[in-house]
Parts: sequence; structure tokens; C-alpha cells
Amino acid sequence: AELTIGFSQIGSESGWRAAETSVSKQEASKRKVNLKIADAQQKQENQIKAIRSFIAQNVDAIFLAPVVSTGWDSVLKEAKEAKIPVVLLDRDIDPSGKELYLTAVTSDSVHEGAVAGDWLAKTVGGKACNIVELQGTVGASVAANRKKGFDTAIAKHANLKVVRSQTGDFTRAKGKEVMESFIKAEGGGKNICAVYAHNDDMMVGAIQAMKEAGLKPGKDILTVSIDAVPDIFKAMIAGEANATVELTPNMAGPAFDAVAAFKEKGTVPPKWIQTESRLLTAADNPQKEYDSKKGLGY
Amino acid sequence: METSLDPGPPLLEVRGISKSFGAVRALQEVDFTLRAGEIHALLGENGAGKSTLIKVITGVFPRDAGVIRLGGEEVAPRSAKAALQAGIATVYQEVNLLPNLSVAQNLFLDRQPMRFGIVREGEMRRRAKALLAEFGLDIDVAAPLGNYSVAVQHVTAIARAIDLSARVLILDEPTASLDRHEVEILFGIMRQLAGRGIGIVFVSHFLDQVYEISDRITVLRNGRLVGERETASLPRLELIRMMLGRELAETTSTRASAGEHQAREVCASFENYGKAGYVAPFNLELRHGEVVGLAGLLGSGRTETARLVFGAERADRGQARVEGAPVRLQTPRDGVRHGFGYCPEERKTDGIVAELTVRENIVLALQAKRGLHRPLSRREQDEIAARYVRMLDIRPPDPERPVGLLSGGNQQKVLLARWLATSPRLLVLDEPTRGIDVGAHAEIIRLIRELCDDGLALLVISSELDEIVTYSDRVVVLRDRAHVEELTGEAIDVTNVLAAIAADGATLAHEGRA
Amino acid sequence: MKGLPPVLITAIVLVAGFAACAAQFPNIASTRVVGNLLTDNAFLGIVATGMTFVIISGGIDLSVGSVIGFTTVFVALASERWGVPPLVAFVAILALSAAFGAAMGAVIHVFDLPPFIVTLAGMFLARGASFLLSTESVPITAPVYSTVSDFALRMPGGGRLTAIAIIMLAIVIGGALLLHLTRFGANVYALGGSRATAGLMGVAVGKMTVKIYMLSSLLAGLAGIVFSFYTSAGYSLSAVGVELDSIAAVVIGGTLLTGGQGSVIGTFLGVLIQGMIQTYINFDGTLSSWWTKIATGVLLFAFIALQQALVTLARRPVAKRAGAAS
Amino acid sequence: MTALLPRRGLAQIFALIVILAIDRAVSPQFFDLRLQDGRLFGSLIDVLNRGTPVALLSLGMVLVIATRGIDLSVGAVMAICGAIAASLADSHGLPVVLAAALGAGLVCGLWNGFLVAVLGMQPIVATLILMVAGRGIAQLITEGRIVTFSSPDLVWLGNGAILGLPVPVAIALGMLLLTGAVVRGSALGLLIEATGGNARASELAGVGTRAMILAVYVWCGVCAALAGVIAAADIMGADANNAGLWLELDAILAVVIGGTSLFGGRFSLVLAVLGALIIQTMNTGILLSGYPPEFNLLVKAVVVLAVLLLQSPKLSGLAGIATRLRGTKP
Ligand SMILES: Nc1ncnc2c1ncn2[C@@H]1O[C@H](COP(=O)(O)OP(=O)(O)OP(=O)(O)O)[C@@H](O)[C@H]1O
Ligand SMILES: Nc1ncnc2c1ncn2[C@@H]1O[C@H](COP(=O)(O)OP(=O)(O)OP(=O)(O)O)[C@@H](O)[C@H]1O
Ligand SMILES: [Mg+2]
Ligand SMILES: [Mg+2]
Repeated sequence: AELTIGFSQIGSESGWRAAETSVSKQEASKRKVNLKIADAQQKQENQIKAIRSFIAQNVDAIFLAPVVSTGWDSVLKEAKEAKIPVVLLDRDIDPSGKELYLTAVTSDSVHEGAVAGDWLAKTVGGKACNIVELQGTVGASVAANRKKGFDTAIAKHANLKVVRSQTGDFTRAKGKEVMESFIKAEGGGKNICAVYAHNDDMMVGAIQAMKEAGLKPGKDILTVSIDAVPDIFKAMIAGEANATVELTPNMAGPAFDAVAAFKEKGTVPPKWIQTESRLLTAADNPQKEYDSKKGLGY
Repeated sequence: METSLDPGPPLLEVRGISKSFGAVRALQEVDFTLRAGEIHALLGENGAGKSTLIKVITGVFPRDAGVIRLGGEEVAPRSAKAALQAGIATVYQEVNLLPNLSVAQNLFLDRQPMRFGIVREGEMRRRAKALLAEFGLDIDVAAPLGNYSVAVQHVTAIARAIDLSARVLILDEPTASLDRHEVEILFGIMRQLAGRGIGIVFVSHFLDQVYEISDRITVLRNGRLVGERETASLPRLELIRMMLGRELAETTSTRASAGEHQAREVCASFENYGKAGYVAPFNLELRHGEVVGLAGLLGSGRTETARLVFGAERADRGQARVEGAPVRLQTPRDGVRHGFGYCPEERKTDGIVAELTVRENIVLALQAKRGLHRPLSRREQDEIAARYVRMLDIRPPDPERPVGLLSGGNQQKVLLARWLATSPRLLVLDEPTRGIDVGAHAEIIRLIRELCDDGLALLVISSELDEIVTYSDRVVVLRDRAHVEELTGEAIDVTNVLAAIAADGATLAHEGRA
Repeated sequence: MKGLPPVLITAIVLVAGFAACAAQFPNIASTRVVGNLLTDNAFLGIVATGMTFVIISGGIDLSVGSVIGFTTVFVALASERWGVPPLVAFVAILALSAAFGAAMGAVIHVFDLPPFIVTLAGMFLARGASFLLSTESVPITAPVYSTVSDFALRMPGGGRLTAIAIIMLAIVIGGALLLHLTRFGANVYALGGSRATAGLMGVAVGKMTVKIYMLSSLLAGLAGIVFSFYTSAGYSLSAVGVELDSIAAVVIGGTLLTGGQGSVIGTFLGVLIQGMIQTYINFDGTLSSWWTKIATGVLLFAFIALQQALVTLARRPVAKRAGAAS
Repeated sequence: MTALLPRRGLAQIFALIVILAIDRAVSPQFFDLRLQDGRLFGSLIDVLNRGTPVALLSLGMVLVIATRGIDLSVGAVMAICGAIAASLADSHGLPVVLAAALGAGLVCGLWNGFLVAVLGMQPIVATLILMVAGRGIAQLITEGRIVTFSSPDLVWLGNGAILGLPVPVAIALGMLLLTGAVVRGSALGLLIEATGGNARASELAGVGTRAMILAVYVWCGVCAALAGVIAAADIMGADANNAGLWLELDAILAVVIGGTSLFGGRFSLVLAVLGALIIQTMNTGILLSGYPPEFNLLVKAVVVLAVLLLQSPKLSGLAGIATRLRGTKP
């Protein structure tokens, strides 16, 4: 029988998120799943409402991309009572709720930060390097995790130091504005050796700021960021960006398969289906990556 | 009027009060004494400082200097609430009640009858009804006050204050929008309260009323005390001289004869003009150089007629003509475009733009008439403003003062100036002399005559029959939202107008005309 | 002044909307959905009740969303990290938020500043303070929480009337009584009519202003506690934008933003109307993110326009009869 | 010239100077300026450049607020117009792009004005509708992506320079002069202030209050459109999700800091723009200070309150100084 699945999506706050939504739709139509998407406009209360209305509609399964890690217990309990399996996409929830969902298809955002940090440590080698950091939205768990992973990775290297860290709200415009002031504050950019941004969008903005200040991003200042959206590959092709860590937008695909197997054969999937966090640099054929990602709705 | 010879301790004693607003010295060392059981008139020109003195006494304005004693004890109320608690109840000059609350809530705000922390709505309404009944007002006290006319609102404010007054009652121009009948009722109640030993301060520009009701008079001029007299021993001319500081030029009535007015050209005419549920259809001709007065009781439909004529309200039947040509009057803009002007009766809400300066208020209608793309230069504005400030003696003579800071009478003059500046062909004045002092009153009546001589057509509403009779060439009498009678020439006198207003069955036949 | 006709109209609009939705998705007409509507909007109903008082008095309170956010973080940290019993934390946070509101009211009155801006600063302040407390979301494990969130009255048809929904209904009823039956309530309307006039009539304007903002913040604090029950967590970014939702609910409920008119029941209906728009969109489930926003806007417009039209229709004959100045 | 720069600007200018001084204290190179590729470069220029969108928004917002209205939709309108500009940029010439974007802003303004002036809705809800739906429309245009472009003309609008001044700053300056000329050069200013001060009285004096209200919302829409185009040009892409997000609050804040009452009436264009600069000077200072971002909002709250208290008529000390200064003037 055709499955009806409700997907409580966070919103469309970034290109990556839009791509995740459109890839989910593509994957659903591939598998002839009837996918109902409720967009929560970044609000947890809207997500809870959406889940409740999915339960009221008696869907076959619920996908949840949780905007925050806590606060899902009671609504997920309701889903459990109604015998509707829940799959978490993209982000994990608080450990106390482990038995309330079927599986979680997510990347490890601490790990992502660590991958970025390790790359930087390796690239810089032994020379001293002042890093500036563009954080995501204050309070967002992804931002905190990506910071944590990165900090742990560079803590092992005394020559690496984060000298400035401000929030760029995950957006291009703020990324550019914050980078502008970092450049002013750090002697016109001469004291900066690398930029780490919690997502590619902020990095694209920061690259513009560096160019406008007469600096050569990618050469004068190294860049590393996370997500792997098409535009960062464009910058790599132009030699203006150095590295990014991929976060795949295809979280729904594995989730559909897990639900189908569970519904048909009763196979219980592992609690965590971790997606790969690939490091991509200028050496990894950015043109090819760009072409393959262009049409995904970023 | 005979007053007791026993001096007694004064109930309210004010000594050496001064108050300045920036550079304007509104009060300078003013003394004022109110005895228990007396009705004390506080008089002066517009802007003399009467309202300011009252607000200083009740703590609305902090005073710069001076002392206030109540029953011999020094008091310093710092808010209206404190004054109320001390036993001073006040009706301020502008109707100061809340149109969004019900009549009953207005009467009992902050002192509602309570039980277990809950307002006893029924009890409150019953008491409200009883209170208003004393003024012959039988209205739905649960309806919002804003649904009622200014007159009703004013009566409500007075009723509230009277009910509150423990020792002192202050009434700042309470009679400005009341008709004779209601004034009579008010005076009756005031005498009764005075008889109980309450001291009453009464501000008015109607000298007849002052002589009728007051025991003593205090006169202010330019923020200074001119003097305090027994009413009985103060001749009227002497009083006017005290107020103005000069003699008042006599106004003479120069009414056109019946034949003369027929000969004049029609400026605007309205045939079978009306709006369902608003005013019954009427015929009205307004001629150049002629004053038409509208007389009637409160709520008889005078304001409604004025609004229809100007275009502030849309008629649903009939035909309007200007200089013989048919026109459509659907918005005030249409009226203004055809050279009409309209001074509304509710000055505060419909007239002035309080925050703007005197100059800006004066040029507003002219500018609206000229349109956006032809702005008046600052020089032209200054000239116009200066001209009318001089002509109408607006005080203080500072065109850059926000109009909201002017005294009530002076605001009225600014409104008049606004329309005069547009050189209108027809001017509709709704209660133009309300709140205007004797001097200015005479000035405005003179002005009305002069304007007519220059060919202006005037439609004037006034509750002052004497006044209407003085300047009108024709008087249209309204009753129950219909035009019932038209008096011309020699037929115009107070008795005839009163008869037409009062006649019930007798003139019903005329209604067929409408 | 009691605003009964507008309330009735809002109620009619709500019922009509509900019927239209149920016609398309029969599942909507169930006690389950109604129960969800009450539970999901419990915190909104509580803040909107407070907001009603503020708006009727002629003010506005933009800080409520942030106060909710702060409250959730405070309560979570208190019970999880600082070892304070939840009930003590509740009392503390209610006192704190009341003091916060009182302070805003005092600033508004004493310095004669526009409430919009003072409470905007309050919004920054409360949100900023919650960032300082914790930027992470903190799960709450205290036993009270599971007890309260598990409690529910079963309604026929599988619906659940949860504890927080009951709290909200109680607040709405209490708020309505306070507004319509007490001297305090009358003074709120008086302030909205005109602050200056209310002062001249003997209302203690300053005290009232302080009390009104205090009430609003207090209810925002309570809404924060309810929110923390709702999610069993404290999070500094929770309830972002709730101030706009609650203002919209108040206004949809027939309260005039200029003050002086309105009702708590109307606000409650406004909350339900908003909740229903969202339920409808969730049931539909085919809308992309952008169509969701567009549809919300269009439905908002439809409801307000319908309401406006009904109010105008309802007023017309009355205006004629009284000849009242419009 | 009291019309353009009223006497009451003292508190704002004082506030700006104090914040500039604080910025200098946290960042010693704050006042450094140098020429870089024909464009001035330095923190001061950043303040002007980054302040441009809010300054443009506040130019429209101040007129709306003067009529006793408010426009919550400006952020969404920015997003719509930025999206339109970005989608057309690579296929059409700059005039077409600008015409389309500004035209869209105008239509948005007309819609708001229609709801307020003709249907008589309360401004805050009327514009809330477009605030919610508008961002959806913008995302519909971009399909949720960041639409990038490379048209050098449009990019120049964001990153070019005129006489060393960034183009956006020059545009904002131009708009200030244009708005000032239109509003104070015609009778519009007076009629808007009258409408906001007392709409009933103005209507009776023959002022077309509906037309005034419609006009200010339209102008506000056009200003927002321009801000949207500049924001898109700045990052060479239209970010429908984030462009102009929450900027309506900043614009309102700027207007209020500029001394215009939310209850309508008297307004000042120059002071509204000054308000925008005060906000941006504070924001840039926060970025330069190096404090952790958790403090941003707290600092903002404290500064906003301080600036407002400075203006409060009740702060008698300062008021006394002001009147004395005013009194000594001839
Ligand atoms: N709030 C205020 N701010 C500044 N000036 C004021 C204020 N209130 C009154 N004035 C000024 O004080 C003077 C006295 O005004 P007041 O209202 O007391 O006059 P009045 O005698 O009541 O006149 P009227 O008969 O016209 O009511 C006037 O010049 C007026 O412009
Ligand atoms: N004494 C009264 N009792 C009850 N209602 C009244 C009274 N006087 C006026 N009203 C109400 O106020 C409404 C409007 O009166 P309005 O002021 O417009 O009439 P008017 O003829 O212009 O009188 P005026 O110009 O003398 O105030 C009337 O339709 C009536 O409902
Ligand atoms: Mg007076
Ligand atoms: Mg009348």
C-alpha cells in the first residue's frame, strides 16, 4: 500500500534547508510515498502542532527535523501511543527521548566542526595562525556543536588560535558585515590567517568582504566552512575558497527505506543512521560537485 | 444679591499664585478667595488665565509660587485625584470624559459601587439614571458616552462633578454648549448646593448668566488679578471695563430689509436636500451678503444640516447648486473646492490640529484648497498668519506656538482664521462664539457683518438666540431633525424664534413643506 | 464598550471557518483536534490575555515572547542545575517577571516614553539575558513535569483536555472577569480612552500603567512556565515572534490597537482563529514553505476582511438611528 | 530650515557622538580612513554603508508613522524586491531591473495603503498580512534558494563607489534629499503632519487624508524596494529567507530615536536617518568590540534605553539645558 508520511520541516531558513525539502520530495516521489510537509517557520511550537495534526490524521510515519534538541517527549509519546513511528532527520534530540523514535538519520555536527578544524591544522602546519570565526545563530545547537568540534580539533595545536568570534546568523549579509569589521579590527586583515564559518553562506559573504578590502581569499586568508552548497564550489573554482565539509541534503532517502523495511518486514533499523561528513577541497573537482548539486534546489 | 455679613473663614484661599509656561506667564501673583456657600464667578478675556488658575488649584499643573489653603489648612494637591480626595470637584473646560466608556462608567469611574471586589453594574446604572434625571436627561446609560452629543457629554461631566463635590465645585464654562432649559436646571442645582454650604467657582463668558447666578466676581486680565467685587454692586459696563481694560464698542444691528434680501444673488441653494435618518429633506437658499441663522434645541438637527451643506456628510437625495450650477457635495474637499468653509462645533476633535502651530493651522484649509503642488511659501504663510493674528487678536500673538497650548477661545479664533484665509463664498459656522469672551464676541459679530457686506454668504448656528437675532437676515428653525419654520425681516425676534422652537402642534403644518 | 457585537462577529467567523475546514477535512471536526487547538495554543492564550489589557489601555508589549523564552531557560536551569524545586522556581520567576513588567511600566510612565520602544528594549533585554543564562536547550526532568504533562481530562471522541489547556481557560476566564467586572478593568478602558482625561477624572494613571505592564509580564511568565510544561525544556530561542502572534490574536479578536475597546473573550477567539488557520495548513500538507506563508497571509486577510465587513454591516443601522457622529 | 532639521536634534546628535566615542574606545582604528580601489575604506564608511538599508526604510517609515500608521511589511518588501531584481539581473538591463523592483515595491505599498486608507484596517494588522505573506512571495520567486547574479551594473549598485563614497550611501543621501525636496518643497509635509495630528479635523479642512495615507505607504514601499535591491546587490544574490528580516523593528526604532511620535504628527526625515545611523554605529561597535555574541542584545537594549531616556522631556536637567540653549538663540 502507498505510505502517507508527515514531515515536520523546520522552515526554509537557508539554501541547504530548501534543498533538503526538495530532495525529500524527489525521494518520496521515487518511492511513490505520499509526503505531507508542514513548514514550521523555525518555531518549535509549530512543529509540535504539526506532529499533533499528523497524529490526528493517522499518518503511517512521521519525519521530524527538530529545530531544537529538547522538548519533544510528550508529543512523541502521543505518537508512540498512536503507534506511529517517528524518524528524526538532520538533527538529533535529547538522549532522554531515545526510545520514542525509530531511528535518526543525521550527521554529527560536532564531527563536522572537527573535520574542518583538522583540515585547517593540517594545512597550516606548524606556523602560527590567527583564526576568525563566523558563528551560526546564537542558541542554535548546530552552531554550538560546530564550534565545539572545531575548538576541540584545534586545541591540540598551540599555533592555532581563534582571535575573534561573532555570530553571522547563518546568513550571507551578516557574514559579510561581520567579516568587514573583523578585517578592520585585525589590522586590515593582515593579522588574520584563516576564516572558519559555521556555514557556506556566511563564508560566501565573508569572501566578498575580503575581496572588497583588497585581500585575496583562499590565498591571503584560508577559508573553511560547512554544508557544501553549490556557491562555495563556484568560489573554489575561482580559487577564493579552500575547503568545505559536506552535509548531505538527502536525509529522507535512508529514512524512507528504514520506514518501508520496518512497516513491511518489521525490521528495526539502528538507532542512528549517520550520514557522511565528507571534506571537499579545491583538489576534489569542485566543478563536478557544482554541477551535481546545482539542480537540487539549494 | 444679599450675602451674609459674617466673614467666616474662607473655604478656599489662594495667595500669590504664579505659573509660567516657558516664556508665557499665564498667572502672576493671583489671589482668589472662595467662601462656603457662595457662587463665585471667575471672569476674564480669552487667555486671561482662568483655566490655568483652576488647573493649578486642582494640582493638574504644578505651581511656580503661592499657597493654597482649604478650610484654613494649607494643601498641595499634586494630581486631580488628590484634589478630588481633598473635596474639590472640577468640570474642566474641554469636555473631559471618556467617549469609549458607558455613560454610567463615566459618572462613577474610580468610585463604582462594589461588592466583593466586583462592580455592581446594575446598581451603578440605577444611580446613573437617577443622577441624570435631575438634569431632565433620560438616556441609555449603558451606551458609550461618545454616542451622544457634546451637550449630553457636558451634562454628564457636570453631573459627575456635582455628585463628587464635597466642599468645592469648580465649573469651567459649563454652559457653553447647553441650551436655556439645561442652564436653568444647572443653576437650580448650583443654588441648592450653595445652600448646603458648598463653594462654587463658575467660569463663563455669558454675562447674563453671571449676573443671574453669582454672588461675587473675580476678574483676571493677562494673568493678573484685576479685582474682586460683589456682583450686586458691580455695573455691567464696569465689569466689562475690568475685563477688557477698555470700553467695548457698541454693536449695532444692521439687518437688511426683507425686500433687499430678495434682490441679492443666490450663492448656494439646496432643493429637497437630505439624508434618510439624518435630516429630513429641506430647501435652503443662501445668498451673497446674507446671514442665515439656524435655531433649534439641542439635537434638533442643526449640526446635521451644516454638515450636509458643507459636504462633510453625503446627502442621499436632492440637488445642491452653487451660483446656479448643479454640483455634487460628497466630501469636505468638494465643499472646499466650491468655496465653502465650515467651523465645526467640536473644536478639539474636529477643528484644531493641536500639535501644529497657529500658523500651520491657519493656512491648512487654504493649502488644501490650492493643492499639493502649489505650496504656500514660508513668507506667504507668515504674512497670512500675522494678518489674522492681528485681525482677530489671537493671544499670545505668536504664530509659532502649537495651537493646543492656546486658551479655548483663542483656538476658536484660529479656526475662524483658517476659513477666512480661503476667501470663501459661503461660510458655515457651528457655534462660532462658544467660549469666546465679550470683547472677542463683539469682534466676531462685527466681523460676520463685515464679511457679509463683502458679499460672503453665512450660515450660522448658535444656541444664543440674542446673538442669532442680532445678525441674521433670516432664521431657519429646526425641530426633530426637520426644518419647520423660516423667519425673515421684522419677524425675527427672540419671542418669535422661541415660539417657533417650542410650538408643537401649531407649526406641524410647516413640516409638509420639507 | 463591552464590545459584545464584535465578539459575536468574531465567534461567527470562527465557527464559519471551522465548518469550512471540517467540510474539506472531516478529521478536523473531532474533539481531538479541538483539544489539540487548546493545548497547542495554551501559552499563546495566556500571553494574549495579558496583551489584551495592555492594548486596551492604549499601550503595547513587545517583550512577551522574550519573557517566555527567559522563563523557560530560568525554570530549566533552576530545577536541573541549581537544584531548586520547580515550585519555588515558578514563584521566583513569576515575581521576577512581574518586577520586570513593573519596571517597564514605570519607565513608560515616569519618562513619558512610547511603550512600543520601551518594551522593544525589554524584548532585547530579556532575550539577551536568556542567552547569558544558557544558549543550549536544557531538558527538564523534574517529576512534576511528567505528572503535569501526562495529566489530561479525556473528552468523548479521544480528545484530551490537558492541564495547560485548563490553566489557559482559567486565565482567560479570570482575565475576562478582571477586565469587565472590576474597577481595575474599568480603569484599563479609561486609560485607553485618554490617559490625560483619565488622570483628570481621578484615575491614578501612573499606578495603573505599572500594574498593567506588570500583569502582562506576569502572564508572560506564566505562559513561559506553561511553555516549559509543553516542551519539558528550557531554550533561549523559544517563543521568538510570539509578541506578533499575540498582538494579531488580540486585534483579530476585535480589540482596537488605539486602545479603549476590546475584550478578553474576543482575544481568545482570535487565538483560536489563528490556531485554526495553522491546523488547516497542516492538514493540507501540500504547501511548500513559501505557500504556507502566503496562505497564512491570505487567510489572515480573509478573516480580518470578513470581520470588518460584518462589523460595518452591524453598525450601519445603529448609526442611522442614533445619528451619532461617526 | 527648521523644517528639515528641527531644533530638537540636540539629543540625537549628542547620543551619536557618545556612541562614536565609545566605538573609538573599544576599537582604536575606528576613525581610520584610507582609499582602496577608488573607494573609501574604514569603519566609519562601514557604519554608513551598513546603515543604508535601515536609513532607507526609515525614510519611508517616518512618513507612515507621521500619519499615525506603521508598516511592518518593509522587511518582506525588501525580500520581494531583492528577489525580483536578482532574478532579472542577468537577463535584463539595469533600468528594467530597477523599474521592476521599484514597481513591485510600489504595488506592495499600494496594497498596504489600500487596506489602511480604503478598507480602514488598523495599520499594524494590515501590514502584518504582507509581512507574513510577502516573505512567502519572495521565497516563491527564488524557490527558497539564494539567487545569485553577476550583472556588473547591479553589483556596482552594491559595491561601487561615487567620489569615494559607496554607491548605497550615495543613493541613501540622494533619497534623503529627494524625499526632503518632495515633502518639504511641496505642501505634502504639512498635510501629512496635519493628517497624523488630527485626521478628522484635517479631512474637514479639505485635506485628502486618504490620498495622504495612500501616498505615504506607497513611498514606504518604494523606499523598501530600494533597500531590498541594495541588500541584494551587496551580497550579489537575493536571500529571500533572510533579507530584511526584523529590519522593520530597526526602522521603527530609528524613527522613534529620531524623535517622531508613534502617535503621528510632527516628523523629521533627517533625524530618522540619524536614528538609523545611531543604531548602526552601535551595531558596528558591538562587532568591533570582540565581546561574545551572547552580549549583543543586552548591549543593544541598554543603548536604546539610554538614547531614549536622553530624549525624554521629563529628564528636566537636560530639558533645562536645551531650553536655555534655545532661549539664547536670536
Ligand atoms: N499647557 C500649556 N502650555 C503652554 N501654555 C499654556 C498651556 N495652557 C495654557 N497656556 C497659556 O496660558 C494662558 C492662559 O490660558 P487659559 O487657558 O488659562 O485661559 P482662559 O482664561 O481659560 O481662556 P478661555 O476663556 O479662552 O478659556 C494662555 O496664553 C495660554 O496660551
Ligand atoms: N437632551 C438630549 N437627550 C438625549 N439625547 C440627546 C439630547 N440632546 C442631543 N441628544 C442626542 O445627540 C444627537 C446629536 O445632537 P447634535 O448635537 O448633533 O444636534 P444639533 O441640532 O446640532 O444640536 P447642537 O448643535 O445644539 O449641539 C441627537 O441625535 C440626540 O440623539
Ligand atoms: Mg479656559
Ligand atoms: Mg450641534
